[in-house]
Amino acid sequence: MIPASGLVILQIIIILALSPLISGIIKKAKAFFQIRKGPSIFQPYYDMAKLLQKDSVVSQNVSWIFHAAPIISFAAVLTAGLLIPIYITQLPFGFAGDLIAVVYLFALARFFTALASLDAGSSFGGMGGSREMFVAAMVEPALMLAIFAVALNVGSTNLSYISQTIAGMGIDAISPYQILAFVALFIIAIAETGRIPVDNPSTHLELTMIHEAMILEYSGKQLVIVELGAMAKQLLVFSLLANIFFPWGIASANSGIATIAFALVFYILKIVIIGITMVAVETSTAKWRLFRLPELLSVSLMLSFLSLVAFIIVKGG
Amino acid sequence: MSVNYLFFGIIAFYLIGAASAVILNKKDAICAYVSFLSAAMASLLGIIFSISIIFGDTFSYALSGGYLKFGFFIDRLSAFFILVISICVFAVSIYSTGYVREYFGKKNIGYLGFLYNIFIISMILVASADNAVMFLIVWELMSVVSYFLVVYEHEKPGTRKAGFIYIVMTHIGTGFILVSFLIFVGTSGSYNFETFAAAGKSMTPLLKDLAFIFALIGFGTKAGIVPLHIWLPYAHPEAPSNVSALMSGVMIKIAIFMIIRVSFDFLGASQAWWGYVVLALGTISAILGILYAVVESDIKRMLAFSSIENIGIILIGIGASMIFFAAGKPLLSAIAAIAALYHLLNHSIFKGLLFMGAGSILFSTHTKNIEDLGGLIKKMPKSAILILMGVLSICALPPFSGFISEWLTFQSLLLGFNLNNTFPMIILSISAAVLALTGALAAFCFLKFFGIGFLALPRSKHAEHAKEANTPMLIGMGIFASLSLLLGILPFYVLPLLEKIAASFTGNLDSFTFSNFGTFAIASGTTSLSTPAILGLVFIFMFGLSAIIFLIGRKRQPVYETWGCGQPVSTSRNEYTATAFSKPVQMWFKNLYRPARETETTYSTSPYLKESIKFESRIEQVIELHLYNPIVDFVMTTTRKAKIIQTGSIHAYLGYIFGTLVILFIFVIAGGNT
Amino acid sequence: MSEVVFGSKLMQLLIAMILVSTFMILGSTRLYSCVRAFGIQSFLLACVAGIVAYSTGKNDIYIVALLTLILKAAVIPYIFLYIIREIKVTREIELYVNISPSLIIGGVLVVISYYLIRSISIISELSSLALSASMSLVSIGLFIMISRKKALMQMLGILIMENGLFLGAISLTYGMPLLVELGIFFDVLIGVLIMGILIFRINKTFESIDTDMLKTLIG
Amino acid sequence: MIEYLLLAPILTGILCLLTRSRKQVEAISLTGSVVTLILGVSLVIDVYQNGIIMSWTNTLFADAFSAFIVLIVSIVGFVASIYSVGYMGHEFKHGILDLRKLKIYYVLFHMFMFTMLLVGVTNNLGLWIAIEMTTLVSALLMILYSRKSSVEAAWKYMIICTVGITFALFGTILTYYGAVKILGESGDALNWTSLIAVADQFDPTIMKLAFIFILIGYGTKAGLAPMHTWLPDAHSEAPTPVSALLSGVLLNCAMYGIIRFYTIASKSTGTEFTSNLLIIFGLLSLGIAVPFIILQEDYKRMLAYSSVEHMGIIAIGIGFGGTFGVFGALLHMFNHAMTKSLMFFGSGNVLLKHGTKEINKVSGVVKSMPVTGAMLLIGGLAITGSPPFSIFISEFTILSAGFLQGHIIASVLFLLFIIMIFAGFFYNLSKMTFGTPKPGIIPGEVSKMTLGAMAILVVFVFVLGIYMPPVFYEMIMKVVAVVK
Repeated sequence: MIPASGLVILQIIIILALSPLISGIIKKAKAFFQIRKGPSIFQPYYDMAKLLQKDSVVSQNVSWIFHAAPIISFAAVLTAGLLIPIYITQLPFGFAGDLIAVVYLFALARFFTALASLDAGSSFGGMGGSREMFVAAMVEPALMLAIFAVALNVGSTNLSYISQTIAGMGIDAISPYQILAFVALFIIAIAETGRIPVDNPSTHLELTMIHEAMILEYSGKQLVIVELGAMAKQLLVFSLLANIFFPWGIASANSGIATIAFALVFYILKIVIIGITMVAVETSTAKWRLFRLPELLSVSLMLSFLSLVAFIIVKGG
Repeated sequence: MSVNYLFFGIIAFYLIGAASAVILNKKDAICAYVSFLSAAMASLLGIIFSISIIFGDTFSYALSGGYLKFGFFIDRLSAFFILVISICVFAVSIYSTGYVREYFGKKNIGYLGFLYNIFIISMILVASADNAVMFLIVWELMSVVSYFLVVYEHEKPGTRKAGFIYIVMTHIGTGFILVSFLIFVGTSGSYNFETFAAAGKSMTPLLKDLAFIFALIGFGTKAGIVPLHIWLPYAHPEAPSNVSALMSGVMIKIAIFMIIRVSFDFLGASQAWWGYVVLALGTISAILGILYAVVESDIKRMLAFSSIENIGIILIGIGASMIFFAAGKPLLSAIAAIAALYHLLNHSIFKGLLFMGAGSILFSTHTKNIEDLGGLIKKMPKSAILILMGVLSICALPPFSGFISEWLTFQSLLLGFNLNNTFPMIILSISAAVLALTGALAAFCFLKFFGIGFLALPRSKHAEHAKEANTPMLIGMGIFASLSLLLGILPFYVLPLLEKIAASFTGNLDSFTFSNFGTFAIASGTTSLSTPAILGLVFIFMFGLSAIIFLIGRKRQPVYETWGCGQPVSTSRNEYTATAFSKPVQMWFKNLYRPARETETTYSTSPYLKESIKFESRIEQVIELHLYNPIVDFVMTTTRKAKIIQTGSIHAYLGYIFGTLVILFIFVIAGGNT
Repeated sequence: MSEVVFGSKLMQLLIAMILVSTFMILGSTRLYSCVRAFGIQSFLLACVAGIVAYSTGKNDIYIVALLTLILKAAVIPYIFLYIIREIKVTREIELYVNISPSLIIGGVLVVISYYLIRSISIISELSSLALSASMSLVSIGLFIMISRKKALMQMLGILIMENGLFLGAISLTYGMPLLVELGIFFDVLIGVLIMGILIFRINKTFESIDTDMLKTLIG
Repeated sequence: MIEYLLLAPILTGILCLLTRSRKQVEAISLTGSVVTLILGVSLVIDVYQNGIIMSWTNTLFADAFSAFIVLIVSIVGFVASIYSVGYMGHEFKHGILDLRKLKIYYVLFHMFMFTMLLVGVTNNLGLWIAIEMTTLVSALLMILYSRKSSVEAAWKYMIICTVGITFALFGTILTYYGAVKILGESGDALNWTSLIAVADQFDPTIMKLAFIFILIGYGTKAGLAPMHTWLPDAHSEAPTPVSALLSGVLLNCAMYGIIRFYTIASKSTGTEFTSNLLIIFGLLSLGIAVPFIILQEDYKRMLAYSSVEHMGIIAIGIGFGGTFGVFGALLHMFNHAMTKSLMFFGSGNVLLKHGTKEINKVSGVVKSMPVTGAMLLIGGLAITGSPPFSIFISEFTILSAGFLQGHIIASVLFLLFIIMIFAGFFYNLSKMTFGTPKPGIIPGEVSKMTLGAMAILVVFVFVLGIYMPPVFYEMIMKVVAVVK
């Protein structure tokens, strides 16, 4: 039985420690699919260590927003982290917010990053900021409908309550509307974390990078925070996917150390599987043109709408 | 008894403000201070008065007066609106004492102060009228006085056209309201609102629908619901900024007040399809409002369009509440109504703040075009922070007030699923999706406004020589900025107040359960929210993080040029512009905008040497072009044709008389014999 | 008693003569002949009034008959001639509707007014002859004003309508009370005077009294 | 008592003839109109206290309704005389009028007042004589300036109104014929009092015919729709104080005649026939006024068409009937008289300052003549029926009568026309008042007297919009009792 404060600190440590690892594993898997050796899974840790030693060069025409933005967005992502059940459904801060609050915390992070991108006054930043907000605008309706589909099944949008009830449901959690909602959320996750069809994370080519263009001006310590924030957000989005749709093996409220350890291992496994499927999707498609993205995201909108209608017909009707 | 004194004290103070504005007309400075500060004083009384009404009981007072019986009836709902008015007036009045310095010597300050005070009195009287005649008098007085405020700077070319469209549209609206009230007078026989409520219950369904439709169109014109919104982007930008802050913040809300009053109190919101109509109108206004705001590069026009969007969001809340009320679920209807009222309060505050911000930008740079701004955060640091807080709350980002009301609206739409019949579920979820899109586009639009307007290098001489706004303006904006933060962090003070108000017209009292740490849950369900906790966490992480960063790693932060792939990038030439920033959205919705662009190239000597290229792109206002212009053209052509009656020849005139005589003869002979 | 009066041959003859005089005005193209015809018409009207006064024995109608005789048969034609001489206007009457169609229309108007009065069955059979004559007089007067261009002719049209009404009054109620009749005569006289002044003023400003010039005020 | 009221204007008229200098003629005219006002108000109080007054072998008669008309005539007459001192004084100073013309103007002005007062107080059907005299006197007033357009307007006014009046005479004869059959040959067969007492025994077909002729006759004088063609020319070409009197008061006197016969005719023919006719004519006048106000280039003609519109509204008010309808119509008569004269006075000031009646050639009046500009705007808002002013109250009462009596379509049409007229009127008005003044216009008011006159009217327009003094309310209810 771990005290509440212990749970919180454990959750923070897991998020901070695990996210670069997952990102390294994804890069490794990508290299594997492209039949090349690729950097070790701990490469992100080394990069961060190196960056901490470098000067953080700052453009001359920036204001305080440029310095405050990474801190605010990282803090917002971490707060969202505390609202999402990772390995245990009992969240000390679960009462503070629900799924919609998490979405809006991510929006706060994105808002400040985009704002900072405009601060340096270069056209790359402006282009990145405009495209990032454009993608976000396309994602929102689909995301909201997906939340409605999920919340419908359970009756409330409180995350710990959702994962608890769905975990309790056991096998019949896999129903048509859940699958439709999962696929919709998967497409949204691609857009949210800036994966291939929407945005190319690994390149610095101006035309294709959206997320990278925003953080072009950062260097040194500030770049570490921004990178860590991005990786943490990626981990949280994956854990959202995992713990809403396949929460089996998640530790229930105030369970012993053993169950928590087991739940942790099971959680890492789920996250890695999701990461690999994401990589599979990435390597099989090329990056889409920016103005074809509305089609992709209207697909996810339709999917979440169908899941809603399916639920109404099956249960509600 | 003290409540009577308080109410008449409020009116007295505004009248003192108006009178002093006229008396001290010659001395600009003193006149500005006296008239606006007395308005601020009166609004303080207003706040105390309305809160005492909300927690106390209703206030009614009849003034005897021959044929025109003026009386006041303030229940919790109208007290809430007096509260909204008073809060806005308090901050805007302080702001105005600084803002009107721009007009010293150029314009007549006494006239502005006088109109300003009369404008506020008329709004308060509208909220407290107890019979149709008085209501219509003060309603149109409000529109007429705001018309004179809109055309205050009538030397500017566009102002007269904007004022004309505004006064004609509001007059058409009043025409519809008149018909709707007359339907009530027709059945009840008296002008008093109580008899309206009684008559409303006993009317035939057809009359009820007619009364509702006319009232919705009438008040919708004033609120700026989409098909009737075309005056709003004309009128608000032309008015002086402190007035447009009040108009956008408060005046369009009075129309919402009356929509609630007519549909709930008078007609008992018994028909379900009314709710769907209001919901649909709200959704359309929200999405169209923000779409036009995103591509707008004139600050005040953008804010006007965003007012249309927020009115849409409020109407979504009210529509949902009417649907639940008609389906016999007072609890759900109360929650939806609270969401709408909360957003109404928040919108008055952050829209007032943004208009005041636009005013301070106008005050220091004399331009409203975002394309000419840039780098203002360095020139006007204090107002930049305050405007940033306004921007954050309008984009509904967590610690600020917009987030709470948007979250509540989403939750109330989600509650639709307890109605266990399919039609409302589908409609409410579509409206939720559109609301989400609107929220995201709002973030896009205001990021463009703040990012392009305040950050990086100034794009024009105006922006370079901008200077910080004077202290009263900063105080005014500060009040609203802190209020929008407080409303975001402490909802558990505001929600009990709103519960009482929603109960007054939906009949369900406790719709929220409150627990420690400032959390509130929806109707003892599990979904709960506690913004103080979220804010606490964010702050802890921020301080923790900045402490760690400060300690580890290298300290040096050399300053260098922005990265421009090697070339020196020191000018503001290759900064992103507002139109470029909103280009993706314009491409996404191009068949709505129908962008028209013209390029004119002037050649010098030979066709190969271009002297200059002039490029101009315009966004079409679809509704205005395809709905209003045909009607106006039709009226104009018929009037031109009808003018042949007065041809000038006396013989024709005599012919008319002879003709009427013959027709009447036939009318009598035929009529007589039968 | 009233039936007897109107039945008498003499009265029918006089009313017929009045109708003929109206047609004379309709048919003439010269101003002098119109004025003269109007004079005759008024004289005949005075005789009708005289007969009615004689037969009903109400002696105040005598005064009325005398007044019509002096005023309408003598004074007004004199005013007309004075005007025509003074403003040296061309004697020709310009017409919108030339002579033969206007005569036909005059005839149609008389038939219509007979039919109308007959269909209103309330009035006693005999006096309806006088009333329909007055109705046709009124409608022809109005038609003259519509179809003639000269301002003088419009003045004449009004006076013909006035005569029609006077005939109607006599036939329906043997004249109005004396005071009212005096008032009406007084008004008619002043009306003619003022119209005369107006015609002089038009002639001074427009150099002609053709109402076609009066077309500037439109819209 | 009534004789003194009638004598006062005649006396002032004659005295004006004898004066030699401008100062004297203005002084006499002012004192004369003050005396008329005092006598008029005392007559109203007299009637208010002890009902109908008869005098001079009861050919002169004053009941509540005629007292109401006398009140309107004397108030507007008084204010118009103040205004004409300023207006004519300005014309005199600028040499447009010489002393002789000025004296003629004042004489005719007071004669005009006399004729209109006479309309109010004649008992028997001599009403026709009084209205005929008003036409004659006002025609003379119109040709004061010997401009081409005013002569043309005077001629058209003269011809069309006299034709109309002849029809009204025929209607009067028919009514007299109906009355004689019941009351016999006695002299008072024409007096209102005896007529109303026995009105229900009249023969319906005669009364229908009579009402048609009266409606066309006095309708021409009142400017109801198809017969209104003389009104815009006459009211825009006459000198401004006269056009204020014409629009504000003379139309009401004609409407007084129509309403008198309406009460008599509707007793026998049943209100259904007569009220439908009034509503149709009212709506027609409203409809015809709309296009001419929207596309109007001359602001005085625009005001004239707005008079056609308001006469239509009064006709509709009476047509709707019921206490609300008649109360609204009578109140509208009073309000319209006040607001229309205010607007004409304002446009008179603009005419004096800019010298042209064209709307496009006038702008920035609020800047060059702030007080007149403000009063024009207040008057413009009032005349188009926006609420804080008195016209809205009467229009709202008429509308609620329409809904109460079930004439829904007529009221909705009525509302639609008012809104279109508001749009057109305000478009032209804002073009004139706002913007920068035209070059060459020296800022500054025309003369103090004109502003004084307008100030009095603004008080009426504003106060009646918000507070209805009980005495005034009682008086109108007495008139409603007479009319309904």
